[in-house]
Amino acid sequence: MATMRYREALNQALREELARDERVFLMGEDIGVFQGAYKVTAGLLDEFGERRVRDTPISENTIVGMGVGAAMLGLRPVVELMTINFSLLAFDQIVNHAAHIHYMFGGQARVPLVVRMPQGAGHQLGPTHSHSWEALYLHVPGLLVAVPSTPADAKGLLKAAIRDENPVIFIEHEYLYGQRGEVPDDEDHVTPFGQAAIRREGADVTIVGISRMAVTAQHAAEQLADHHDVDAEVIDPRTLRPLDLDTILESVRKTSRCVIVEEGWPHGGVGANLAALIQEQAFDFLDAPITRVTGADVPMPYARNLEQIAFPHEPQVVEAALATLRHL
Amino acid sequence: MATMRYREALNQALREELARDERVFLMGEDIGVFQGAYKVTAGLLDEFGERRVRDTPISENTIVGMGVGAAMLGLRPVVELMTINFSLLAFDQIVNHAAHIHYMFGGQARVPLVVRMPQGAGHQLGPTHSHSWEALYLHVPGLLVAVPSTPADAKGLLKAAIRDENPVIFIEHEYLYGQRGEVPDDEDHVTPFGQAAIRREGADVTIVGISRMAVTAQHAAEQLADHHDVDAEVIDPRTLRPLDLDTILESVRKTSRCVIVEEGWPHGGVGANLAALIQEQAFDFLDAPITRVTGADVPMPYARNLEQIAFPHEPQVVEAALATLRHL
Amino acid sequence: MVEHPLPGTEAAREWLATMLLIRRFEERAGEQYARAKIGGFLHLAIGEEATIVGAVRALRDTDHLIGTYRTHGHALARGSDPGAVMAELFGREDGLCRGRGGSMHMFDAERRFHGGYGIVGGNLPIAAGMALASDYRGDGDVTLCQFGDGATNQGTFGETMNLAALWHLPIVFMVTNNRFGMGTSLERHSAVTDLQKKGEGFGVPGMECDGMDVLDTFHVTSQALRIAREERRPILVEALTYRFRGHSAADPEEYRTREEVAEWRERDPIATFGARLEAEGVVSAQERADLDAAAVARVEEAIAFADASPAPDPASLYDDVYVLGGELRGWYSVDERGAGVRRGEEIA
Amino acid sequence: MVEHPLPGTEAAREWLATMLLIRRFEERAGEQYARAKIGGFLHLAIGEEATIVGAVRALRDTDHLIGTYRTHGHALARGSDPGAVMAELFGREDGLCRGRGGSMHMFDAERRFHGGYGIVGGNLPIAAGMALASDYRGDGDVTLCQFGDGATNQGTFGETMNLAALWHLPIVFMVTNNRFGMGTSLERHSAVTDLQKKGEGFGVPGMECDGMDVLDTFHVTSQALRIAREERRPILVEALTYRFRGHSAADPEEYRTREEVAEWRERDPIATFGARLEAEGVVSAQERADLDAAAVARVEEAIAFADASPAPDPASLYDDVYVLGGELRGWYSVDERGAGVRRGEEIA
Ligand SMILES: Cc1ncc(C[n+]2csc(CCOP(=O)(O)OP(=O)(O)O)c2C)c(N)n1
Ligand SMILES: Cc1ncc(C[n+]2csc(CCOP(=O)(O)OP(=O)(O)O)c2C)c(N)n1
Ligand SMILES: [Mg+2]
Ligand SMILES: [Mg+2]
Repeated sequence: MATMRYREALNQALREELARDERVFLMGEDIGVFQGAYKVTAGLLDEFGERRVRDTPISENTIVGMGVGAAMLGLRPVVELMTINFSLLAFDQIVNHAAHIHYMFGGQARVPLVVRMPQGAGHQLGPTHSHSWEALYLHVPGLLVAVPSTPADAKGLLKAAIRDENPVIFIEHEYLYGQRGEVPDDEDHVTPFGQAAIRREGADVTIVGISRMAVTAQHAAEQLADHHDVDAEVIDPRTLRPLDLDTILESVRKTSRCVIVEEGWPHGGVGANLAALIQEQAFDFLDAPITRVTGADVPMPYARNLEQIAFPHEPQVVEAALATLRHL
Repeated sequence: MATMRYREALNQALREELARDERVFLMGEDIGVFQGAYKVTAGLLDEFGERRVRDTPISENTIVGMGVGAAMLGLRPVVELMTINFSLLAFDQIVNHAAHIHYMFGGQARVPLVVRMPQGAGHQLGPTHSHSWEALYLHVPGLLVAVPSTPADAKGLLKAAIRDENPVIFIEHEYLYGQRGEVPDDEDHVTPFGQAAIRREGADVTIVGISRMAVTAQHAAEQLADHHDVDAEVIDPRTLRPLDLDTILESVRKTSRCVIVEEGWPHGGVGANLAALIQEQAFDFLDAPITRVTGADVPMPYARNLEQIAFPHEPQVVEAALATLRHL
Repeated sequence: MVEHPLPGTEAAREWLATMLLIRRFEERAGEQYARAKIGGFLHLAIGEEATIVGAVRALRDTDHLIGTYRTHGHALARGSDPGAVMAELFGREDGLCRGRGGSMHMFDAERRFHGGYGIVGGNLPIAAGMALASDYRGDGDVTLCQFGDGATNQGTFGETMNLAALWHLPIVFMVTNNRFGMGTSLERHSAVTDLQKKGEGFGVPGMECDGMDVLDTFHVTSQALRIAREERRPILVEALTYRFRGHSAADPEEYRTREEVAEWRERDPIATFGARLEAEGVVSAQERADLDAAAVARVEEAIAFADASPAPDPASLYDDVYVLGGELRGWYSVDERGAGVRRGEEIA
Repeated sequence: MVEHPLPGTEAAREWLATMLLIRRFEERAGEQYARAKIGGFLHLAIGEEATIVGAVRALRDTDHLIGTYRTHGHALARGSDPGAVMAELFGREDGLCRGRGGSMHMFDAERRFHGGYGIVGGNLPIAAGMALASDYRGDGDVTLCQFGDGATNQGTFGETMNLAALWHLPIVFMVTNNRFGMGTSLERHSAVTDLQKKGEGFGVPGMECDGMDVLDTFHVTSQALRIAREERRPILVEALTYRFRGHSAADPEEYRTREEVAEWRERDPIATFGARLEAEGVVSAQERADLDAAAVARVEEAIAFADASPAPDPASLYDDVYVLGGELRGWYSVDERGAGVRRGEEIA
């Protein structure tokens, strides 16, 4: 085990997979000479050269589409988009092409492509740079969707993504880049998709946190324990496709109460999806409505004070958990 | 009242609004000389000329973006995209621009733009032409989203959309184009957004149908009445933003059971969103889990037999309603 | 217009035979569509056979080919089994894509024909990625990316041209200029109508060929392929051609005159090439007729094959949504149409 | 390079004053950013003032201007109140956009400065739509659309060029070629580096100007505007310039050498224009110093104004998500952060 930042864990995963598999290469805007907008690819151009680490023009749709084509011929492209906000420009290639080619062509073609990109608010980047859009991607059959919240998962899931035969939407988080955590040294530290992590065991209420909100949920759970005598179980699904619903259901069957925390918009968000699934599968176990704590239903404003109230923090999660416990 | 097809009702709405308001104009691929891929704009080029009815190149992102710009300067563009599948190419202009400009610029600019497009399966158009994606759009604050299921609503909601000051995603349905219904003659037949229609009153179970599935839900309700002695209430929300949740909640509080029917994918679909909202707001009234009947979680296949089982028909709705009634 | 010398006798006959096969195949497909044995859209390339065969024959076997939703002919020219192509149109299990893709989404991995794309302009970036893979591996293969005049207005066109030129990718772009994007004429959709020039601003020089002449198309494409392969300079080849039928099977064609169509039909690429072969003594009149008869027979076989092929098994609906490996966990796909929820991998 | 005659004295002084205002404003903004009074990204255009002022002064008042995330200078040149621009950077209620947009999303409707866009290439289609609106109304206004060298690689570039040319829109595209898209040099991102040529394939001819020379920029832009206005031919103007600072405030600039930056700084557009005005007797040395002092003072005022402006009211979070009319029904926006659900219109 070594302690490192989330950014470094990602960098290590990329380095190891580049070294391990000649078919792996990176493409993206400013990932080479500039070392990446968030420095995730630092040092890789020097180490692996221009053939493996490719700076691209600003052409999101085509960069992703080239990843699709290269993947179809057996390479393993890892495309970085500077933020998830810009991925909308590549939405056609991601959904109509990457996700559907394997099916559409009767299984003849495979698209082992990884599209990496960060999301998240909190740095005052305003309405074109701050959104959390995992819900747009989990909607789409054919895609795998990862939302790692710790350095260990960042590394393990990225390695799993690169080794997977399917197109993977790999959603990082700008706030998390600087966070530290323990990461196994193992060169084959691969975290399988579809396996939720129970971050804290508890008996009173289940809190599911998505992406950065898994961290917020953990802090909230500590506050619930410290100040409210509430023993919360915290689950981080880690991947949204495949989804480890079993682990969530098992927890909810135990606690009978559930709060889902996400940074994205409420309408049609991850929380809505999970709430629907949970009430379908564990209806008779629920003692209170499943509650969602989500980002505000607004484009993310620039002003610091507005931005801060536009995404969830611990107090809202604590309040939601207490409210769900008050329901009789 | 006149009886006409959904397609004709839309055509009438466009014609009336073009005649009524000089600021209204149409843009889209093959809407002029070709009269529209689905003939919705038939005759309009002849009547209003090239200035008002504009054939465009195949450039979805730019066509929508031009609509945004023209709307910002006070015109009222109605952009047709040939199908919702191609709207992914314009997703950046729709979400990052049309939806957010009013907010982002502190209210200084308005984007009274309508983007019209059909969706839906059943014509064997395969995996790039058959999807139902209202869920992608309802997620986005700043957009209004309409999903008319009758000729009267097609006309009334389209007129409302054109007169509205906000960007509207107006989702038509390929199957519905040929369906007939009564349409009020009134030149000011405007159906307000945010007002659900109760298509059938009933006491036993609430069935919410989205877009074409509102029609399927009605047929299923008739079968439930005829063959199963079940009295279903059928609700067509008509718009997903704004959403008339009150009408749905009122119904669910009465029936205590709810089935949501949609053609799109299950994960993160409209049904998930409604299920989450309903269980939050009417938890104590529910006697059974809210059930969803959705399209299959696959890219839409071409083969007729596969396609037919990949989206809901009456039997699945009937079965779901009966299952929800069996829950004790 | 240059008059090119004929290729060897065998090649000349094979080219004629392939054009005939495509023509007869598409004519019969049109009939099957009218009888509702084919669903969806059916985009025929009747009139464009010289563009297809001239370009495809310029490829070597290991080169990669990628096209649009109008590619029955490309699949056939590349050697796909006509039965499998027809079965795909019929939506059958033995179709090229097991009936999942249909007319717009043909694909034959074995023959390096990589589709078949329903999104106008969607195949350009993918083609560039394939060329990148060839470059990456240094295998010397070139990708030929075919698309229509209308596609040159998509954003992917400029983006892909720039990347192809910037990275010296081994790729040839072929714009099949049939003068219309659906019902919109070239003049109404493109400010620059000399389409070979549209890549110049992005560093991709153009060449033009007579897409009604299989020889000229072959020649120009061969040259372009050589430049792409040896000099690593992508080229945009414009093939001037015309589709004799409507955009898709249901098209009243109000956007053009009968006279215009008739004029182009005068230049039927199969008739003119056949006549030249006959004039130069490469085939006799009887042999021409025989080749045609063989094409007709091959198509009849294809229809019989497609007719005999079963519809896909409903239980296979969830096949190939994902490549499912050994250690599966969680829900990849969910079948929630019924009241119960089933797991994707239980079905797959 | 042409040496253009000076404009009238008043204009010359005003141009110098405006360039100075932009320079001093941005320098101070950089300092405020370092002190965390400004958040997010801060993209300074220091070095590009001549491109900005030369182009903006060529516009008439009713013309439309639209730019990127690097447009403090454009707003100031267009006449926006420096206090309001600074307040926007500070995220305050009196900011140009009430603090919602920040540095990347400036907007001043009254002055027909239509933003301020954070998506590279996103403003091109919008600009064309504005030009279409002018054409539709026949009001004779032209839209000037400014973007960077990096944006020429976006799909919207080709799409918009084609539409502008095809529809004869009254629009001038100005590519501010500062030789880098973030940390990627022109040669590494664009196959064609003579950017004025990139529109030709789509029917938009190019012109070039020395973006370090306010006169040349003014001249060329004026010509382009005239052509767009009178002849209805869109033009792509390439302004050759350089940004002296990093891409945004936090940029180690490892992608270029100090020497290169120093060379370009020799050509500082403000120093050279000031020197010429002084040499030609339009301003005295003292007057130059006074203009600069006035700019500094104006910026101090702006900071004081911004400092005094309140942060937005938290209750205004949901303002302007929608234009809410009279007869509201249903839920437009939902505030579900807390356990309760509130209605958008209750808040708005
Ligand atoms: C992105 C997208 N937009 C629109 C369409 C609908 N469409 C299908 S074919 C076509 C015309 C294409 O014309 P062209 O590129 O010239 O090819 P051709 O059909 O002539 O072979 C259009 C608009 C589509 N399939 N994809
Ligand atoms: C669609 C999109 N992709 C990427 C970015 C990130 N980004 C911001 S500025 C920039 C470079 C743009 O360069 P250029 O167009 O030359 O303008 P300049 O910054 O030099 O003024 C990039 C890549 C973005 N904002 N939008
Ligand atoms: Mg064409
Ligand atoms: Mg630049």
